[in-house]
Amino acid sequence: MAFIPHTRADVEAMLRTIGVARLEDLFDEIPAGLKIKGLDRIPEALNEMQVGRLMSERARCDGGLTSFLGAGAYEHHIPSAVWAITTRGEFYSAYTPYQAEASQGTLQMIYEFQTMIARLTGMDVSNASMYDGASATAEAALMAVRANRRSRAARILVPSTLHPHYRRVALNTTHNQGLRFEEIPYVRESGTLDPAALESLAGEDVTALVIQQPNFFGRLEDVDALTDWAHARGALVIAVVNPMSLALFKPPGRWGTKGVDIAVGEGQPLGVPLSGGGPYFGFMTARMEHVRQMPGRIVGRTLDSAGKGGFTLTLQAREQHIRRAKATSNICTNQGLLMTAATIYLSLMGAEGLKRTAAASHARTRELVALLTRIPGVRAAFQGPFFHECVLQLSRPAAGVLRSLAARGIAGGLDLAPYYPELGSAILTCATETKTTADLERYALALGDALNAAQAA
Amino acid sequence: MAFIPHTRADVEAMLRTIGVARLEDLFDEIPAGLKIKGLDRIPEALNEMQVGRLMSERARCDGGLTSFLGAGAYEHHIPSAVWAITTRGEFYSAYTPYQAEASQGTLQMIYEFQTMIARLTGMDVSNASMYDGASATAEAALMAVRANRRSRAARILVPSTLHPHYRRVALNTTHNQGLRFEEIPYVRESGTLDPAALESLAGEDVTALVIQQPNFFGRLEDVDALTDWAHARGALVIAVVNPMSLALFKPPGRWGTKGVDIAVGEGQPLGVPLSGGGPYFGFMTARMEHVRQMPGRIVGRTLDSAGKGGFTLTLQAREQHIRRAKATSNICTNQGLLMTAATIYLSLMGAEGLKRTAAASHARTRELVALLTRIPGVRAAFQGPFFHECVLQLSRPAAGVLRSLAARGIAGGLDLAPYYPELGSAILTCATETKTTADLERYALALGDALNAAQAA
Amino acid sequence: MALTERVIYEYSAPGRGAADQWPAPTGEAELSDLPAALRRAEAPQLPEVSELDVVRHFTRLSQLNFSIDTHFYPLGSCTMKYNPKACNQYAMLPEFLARHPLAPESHGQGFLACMYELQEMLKEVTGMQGVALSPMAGAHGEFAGVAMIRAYHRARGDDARNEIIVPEAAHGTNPATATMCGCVVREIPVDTQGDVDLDALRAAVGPQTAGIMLTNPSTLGVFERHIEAVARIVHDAGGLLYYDGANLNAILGKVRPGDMGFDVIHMNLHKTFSTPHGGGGPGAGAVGVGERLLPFLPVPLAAKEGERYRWVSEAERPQSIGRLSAFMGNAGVLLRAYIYMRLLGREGMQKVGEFATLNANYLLQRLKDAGFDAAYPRRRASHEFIVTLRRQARELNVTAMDFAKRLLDYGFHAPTTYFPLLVPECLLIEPTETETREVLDAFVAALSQIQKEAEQEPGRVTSAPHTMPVRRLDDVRAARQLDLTWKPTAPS
Amino acid sequence: MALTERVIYEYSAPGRGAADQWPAPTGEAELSDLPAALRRAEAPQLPEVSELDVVRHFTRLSQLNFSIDTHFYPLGSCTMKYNPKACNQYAMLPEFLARHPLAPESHGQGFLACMYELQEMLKEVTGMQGVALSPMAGAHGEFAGVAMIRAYHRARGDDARNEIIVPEAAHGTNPATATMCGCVVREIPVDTQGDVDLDALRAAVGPQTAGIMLTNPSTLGVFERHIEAVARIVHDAGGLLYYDGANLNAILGKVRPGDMGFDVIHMNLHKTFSTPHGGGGPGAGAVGVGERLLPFLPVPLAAKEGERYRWVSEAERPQSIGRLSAFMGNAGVLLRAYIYMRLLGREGMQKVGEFATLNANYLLQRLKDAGFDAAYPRRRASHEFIVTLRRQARELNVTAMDFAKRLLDYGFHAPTTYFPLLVPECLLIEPTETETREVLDAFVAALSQIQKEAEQEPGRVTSAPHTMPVRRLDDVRAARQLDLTWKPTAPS
Ligand SMILES: Cc1ncc(COP(=O)(O)O)c(C=O)c1O
Ligand SMILES: Cc1ncc(COP(=O)(O)O)c(C=O)c1O
Repeated sequence: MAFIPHTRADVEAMLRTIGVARLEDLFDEIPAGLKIKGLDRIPEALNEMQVGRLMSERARCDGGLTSFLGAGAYEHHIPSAVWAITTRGEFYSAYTPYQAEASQGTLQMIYEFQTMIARLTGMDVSNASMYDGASATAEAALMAVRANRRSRAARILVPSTLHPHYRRVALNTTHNQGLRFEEIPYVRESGTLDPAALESLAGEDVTALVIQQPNFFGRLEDVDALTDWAHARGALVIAVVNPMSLALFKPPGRWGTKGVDIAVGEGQPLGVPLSGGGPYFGFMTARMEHVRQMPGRIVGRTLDSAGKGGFTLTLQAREQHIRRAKATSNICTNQGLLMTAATIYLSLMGAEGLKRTAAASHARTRELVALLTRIPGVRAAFQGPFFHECVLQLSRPAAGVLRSLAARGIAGGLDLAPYYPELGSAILTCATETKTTADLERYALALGDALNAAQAA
Repeated sequence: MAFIPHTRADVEAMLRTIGVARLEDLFDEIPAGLKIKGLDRIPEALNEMQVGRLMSERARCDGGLTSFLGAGAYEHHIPSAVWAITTRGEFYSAYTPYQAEASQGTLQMIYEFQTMIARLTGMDVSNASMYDGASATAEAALMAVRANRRSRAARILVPSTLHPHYRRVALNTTHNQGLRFEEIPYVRESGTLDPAALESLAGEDVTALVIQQPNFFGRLEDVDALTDWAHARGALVIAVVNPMSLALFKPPGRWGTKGVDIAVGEGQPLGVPLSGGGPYFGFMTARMEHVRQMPGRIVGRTLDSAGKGGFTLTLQAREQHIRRAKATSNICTNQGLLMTAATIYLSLMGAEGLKRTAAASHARTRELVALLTRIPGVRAAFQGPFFHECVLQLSRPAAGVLRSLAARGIAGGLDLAPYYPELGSAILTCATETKTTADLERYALALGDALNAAQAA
Repeated sequence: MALTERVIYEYSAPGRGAADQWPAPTGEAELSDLPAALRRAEAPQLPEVSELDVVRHFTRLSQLNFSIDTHFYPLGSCTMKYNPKACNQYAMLPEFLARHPLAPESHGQGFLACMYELQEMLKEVTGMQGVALSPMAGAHGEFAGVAMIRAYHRARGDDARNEIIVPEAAHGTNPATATMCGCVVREIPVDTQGDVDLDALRAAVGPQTAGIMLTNPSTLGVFERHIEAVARIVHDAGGLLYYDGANLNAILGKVRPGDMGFDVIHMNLHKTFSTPHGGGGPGAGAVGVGERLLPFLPVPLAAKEGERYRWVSEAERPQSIGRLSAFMGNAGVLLRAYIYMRLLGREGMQKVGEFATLNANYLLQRLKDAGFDAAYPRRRASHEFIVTLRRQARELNVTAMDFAKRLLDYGFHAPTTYFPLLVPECLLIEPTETETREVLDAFVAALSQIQKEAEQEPGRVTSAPHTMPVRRLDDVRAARQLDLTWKPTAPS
Repeated sequence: MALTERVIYEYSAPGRGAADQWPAPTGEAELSDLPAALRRAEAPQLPEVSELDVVRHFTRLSQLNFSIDTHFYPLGSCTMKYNPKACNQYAMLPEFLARHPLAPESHGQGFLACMYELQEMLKEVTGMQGVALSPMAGAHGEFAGVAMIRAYHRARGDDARNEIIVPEAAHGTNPATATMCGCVVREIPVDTQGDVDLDALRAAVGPQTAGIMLTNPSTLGVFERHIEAVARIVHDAGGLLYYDGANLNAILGKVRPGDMGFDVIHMNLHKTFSTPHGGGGPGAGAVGVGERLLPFLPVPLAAKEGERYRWVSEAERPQSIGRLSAFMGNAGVLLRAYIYMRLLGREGMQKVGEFATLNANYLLQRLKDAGFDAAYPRRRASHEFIVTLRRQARELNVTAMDFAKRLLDYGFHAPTTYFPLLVPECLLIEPTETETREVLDAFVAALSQIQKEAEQEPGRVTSAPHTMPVRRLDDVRAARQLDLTWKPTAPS
């Protein structure tokens, strides 16, 4: 067990070399009173066959749902090639590429990743990933505070239509450093940021404005006007974007007159399975002028001693292992393997495949919304276009409706009550290119039944 | 679609280089009347996502059985490492190692495979696999005819307890070359080859005797006596063995005074999934003196021009691509990837793991047989020890009983009626190390119910 | 980067092992029923190594291979094209892997549906009337085919027909198969343009003719233009036509063996339908037949009745040549081929033939332009073509083998060499449709560069390869000093 | 064998692509609702390549890496041990992969059961009272830990405690984390034997002390012998003790941070519990806490009620430091750690610590015998140890960096170099328990050989590596002439 290759003879010979009699002697510097005898509450070892059976049974408990959940994690087709290659031992079991000459595979992959993400967002530079979209947003806020030397307020404006979990994570991550987040409300009819609320802050010291596009409700913000508004007031702009949407929508590098300063987002839609919430990866891009304020690893191309091109970690003076307490962040291990998957995914999809996926997802969701809003007691919560995700208002309490859908094998969407109680009974629903018309119809049928049953009860 | 990378510009430039106007012109040597317009009865293309969904639905139809089937294909635990490595592109997508210098990975793997199989069977040499156990048996018969220069009869004695499908395949494969197979009956009480029947052939020209150990019924033959009997009469001996059993049982190389001449078998138990019947692999081993009569590929170690060791295909003068009509066989493509899996499997299991697996499988089957034969209407068909597989006699027709077991998610065993009508209602049942006591009890419960129901009906 | 790897046994130490993979030991009591005389005295000599040892060893070994996934691999007659990862992923769904071959039909409807539809698609693609899937490689399909031909003649009481005609360029499996089926092989020549010599064929046929084995396009990389005449001559003589499907990729969606007059065909699903070659298999050699041979198809066969799928019983097929494998042939390979065909669809199939042909003709033209000699310069290439280096061998003493080995240094797998045997110093080159023009251009550049080396420093070529894990290997020594299994004392 | 690979963009051609992976195009009408002003004007510049191009490119790239699966990788502090294939296979079962993080609990009982049991097992292993799984790497766990320390002091109205003490040898993430949490860092020295300087510690603590961050065994590869005194001093001063779990592998099953007096701990599941490093992640930095910090644990947390599992709601945890990730942290990594722990079981856990320590002490002794200088020659190694090449640097002008690069040529990944910073020219060497004695011996032989080279032909060492895909890279140029994304005109 424990994957230990030592034979009895090995152990004896090794102890002899060391000059001790027993394994236990190697722990003689540990105060005797601290040593434990064993770990009684850990179960006995299973062999791989037993573990395999256990896990297969566990997995079976979790199957059988057709999911219309989005809300920051999206079910897209993942080409078989993506994970067949990502899980190759040479990618899977390597460390961070500290020895560049022995890690050119990972390094070149990251350089390609940085390029693709920069092109997708229309930004100058990308780092080599953050933990997830939420933590990338938090780090972007910290970065903005460092980068905006004109502002002393450490004050970040955040629309209340930014993913609620992102808002929490950003706050939880930065409040000890004194950052202040101020929520900008949304307009009840449109589900988009309220410009009037912004305007009321016009003369004040604002460090940065966060803009999520599409926003948490799937609605589209007026990103050009917002970006220009912030820039005109000396604030930086942090875009939070779904990378899949960028196949169709204007990239943050082109928002407003100058483009945003930092763009981040959740990379999961790019070839990463839903997998119960992770591992995903956050991406972070910026204008070149801010590169030295960026957290995380960055790979650059250089030359070797023979003049041949090669890749290496660069600008390490920003990082904790060099700069320690003065580093741009404490991040060390990032989400390397997920970057690998995304790089392969983007290579397979290209601009055309990505566009088709985004478009098909959007078309599917429109089809679904049209079907569902035909049901009495269901209507769209907001006016105006959305992207591949939509808030529906229900005539009965969402929690019960979703429960009865789940009993029929359908995850109908996210109950918004805990997040936006002012919306009453509302769910956030999403279809992607993975759904067939039959799936949508099955949902519509079940929802009709669920609302009827709720009425009858 | 079709994985074709050509851009429109590529096509134009390439046609220009060739000097034709249209793709169609490349087919101008084909008589016009033969050309077709299209393949109407082929469905339209699906993209990978659609195929994935289709196949997942198809797979789901086939799941949900706890299987007690054996009869030549056995469910054993397969370590994750086996297929994680076997499906690496460098093994998976390489051709037969014709260019040895660019195929050392595959060649060395085969050399290791040959070594392991030779050691397991106790024979001198192994080839690099045959299609499956049945075809290996057929080829062994042909090889024996070539190798036994003293015999002119091309007459092979085959016990009727050799796997019925193997007997068919051997016959179907060799009858055009004039081989004659003569079936030796078994003793009704013991389920083993009838020595009296053999004795009646004592003075005749017999080319080879086939011995399966354990035999199709899971029963153990007196291999030493049978081997010596054949050798004493100038016949060669062909062993057909389950490689898993060789962890416990005397290897064919040690049967009788001299050991057998050729040993073959089905390699599936060594890390190959059941997979609906294939791909599996046949293995074939022999005494060194017969190596030039062997069919199939063989790898040898040699030196390169700098004196360094390396591996290459050898003794190719036996093979069809050199010897053509005079080759030892027409086999060309064999079961390379399955050999890879088996070599990894054997490396992980070693002698100890293999022995434990064989022993656990056997113990499980004994436990099962004990449980089942406690049910009224169930008894063991034969007296004497078996290995990990046993024939049970049922008081009700097997087909109906198995059907009702299947309805409860249990594949109870193989109905022997089509193969051995003389046994009445009998099934061949097998448990391996993969079965838990709970599985066995579930089977016993269901069988009891099925027999009761049949009685009631 | 690691260019040598020890034999796995050399990592072994007594008592080491991947214990995690082993069941708990069984008490000797539980084995007490097994007769001592039949038990093994000594444990077999297998490696005793840790799981990490195993993973590391075989991962490193794998890196010593060229493969489609890493290199252009233009091995003629072998159709080394991209093996889609999806085919592997979906054929390896846990339920498919767990299905026992003798499991009840009730729990095999998914698999049976795939098999049935695969049979139907292969019929359409080949223009045949029936298809059986179980042969496990091309040569096994050939065996089934010739066995059916023999069964057919025999069923008509025509017992004397035991001669199989093959053109001299045929693949070795063709004559070998004929022998396996107890037939006599009769070779006939091809003419200077690569077509079958019709006069020789006419002279060869007779009441002893069981049939002819051909592939079209032929192994010379050209389409047999007289195919209709060939069919007529053989049929008129009472023989049947066998189609070796190794070259089907060339004509997929363009012309069908059934329409050319062939009575029976095998398909290398591991070529045209892109199932992996796996370093030497598994393949799948499905066979298709015309009307006359339908009753003789081997079993198993999948059938559909209403909405249910089932296996055809042997009793329903009394004239069948019977079972050729223990179970269902290379079932998992068949699933891969099925998935591939569904991905291609009718549009894709047609493109395969077209673009395989385009790539071959382009590459041929570029090589001719670069000064290489085509074996049949006035013919169109099919999906492959032959370059002969006879001139180089004669003038520079640099052979096809030398070119092949030197290509490895340039990062290309070599084409097929010295086959077909009748073209001296030949390279049989098959680029397949999945390679880009850029790759073909780079290949031309490499061959041209080697040509230059052959002229200027031939030693570099004749001593190649220089950058592989080993230098050129001594095949003679391998065959003379047989070292076929590892021994503790073997030189390392 | 291929040592260079172009950038993927260089394979691109307009209109090429893996169309098989794309949905059918959507009509513009179906997108008509999207405002034109928000639409993208030009397609993003992404590669246009075939599926084979992609597979081949990334397969070849992968081969340019060293990894556990191919090489001994004794990177100190990183615990590069075998990542069992089973952990990956079973964490990637289709149902787990398909599960949406917001899916109803009714369809997540399998996953929740694993998370709950993982929490319980980690409590037992560390001796802590509560565990939260969501932090996504070691540094993220550190953040959670220090944030809890701050929340604790704040909850008691002790707002002034904002100083975090770290020994000078600490990993860079420790001080960086303190800063992230708005704390001030106070470094304290270690004594000549590698233990914390207790006088300095006493001098450092005070009413401003929030806590101390330590790992034990320390980053110097030795067990902190005064740990009980350290705990007393810090606790007496009102501070808390934070345990950096990167070195947990050394003491697994032998001694527990909770028993040493630590109040909070993060665990690098990607070290001790062998989830893969993935070329830089994902990791998982689960945190454990003692009694006092229980209320502050971050969410999500898994709970069990009767036979059902559920998520603990934020409302139930009013003092929690809250959510630190969008969903459930690196859920799939947690599954892998869970599987690994079940495979190890209680017996296996204990062995890990023992054999990691055995390998380290053996390797240390062998290197000492071979003439290398240990940084702490009179101390036991823990799971790792430090060799200093100060002498070689001074006498031969051959540095730790040179030795490290030259090791690559010998087929070994280099140990960690130049960390911890206080030991000059250091190699921090961690062999882990999954390597064989033979590998350790070979590593000693390689280092000895390099030592010989350093003496006899130092140029070979200082210009290493010689056999890697690239020679030594110019890091200064990389930072000065920033080339961070590919451009069509970039030098290739
Ligand atoms: C022309 C031809 N015929 C027959 C075969 C034999 O096919 P297999 O190797 O699948 O048995 C091949 C394959 O090499 C071939 O190229
Ligand atoms: C001692 C120590 N602490 C903390 C960390 C940070 O862990 P991670 O890289 O997972 O963020 C590391 C890992 O490098 C480490 O070695």
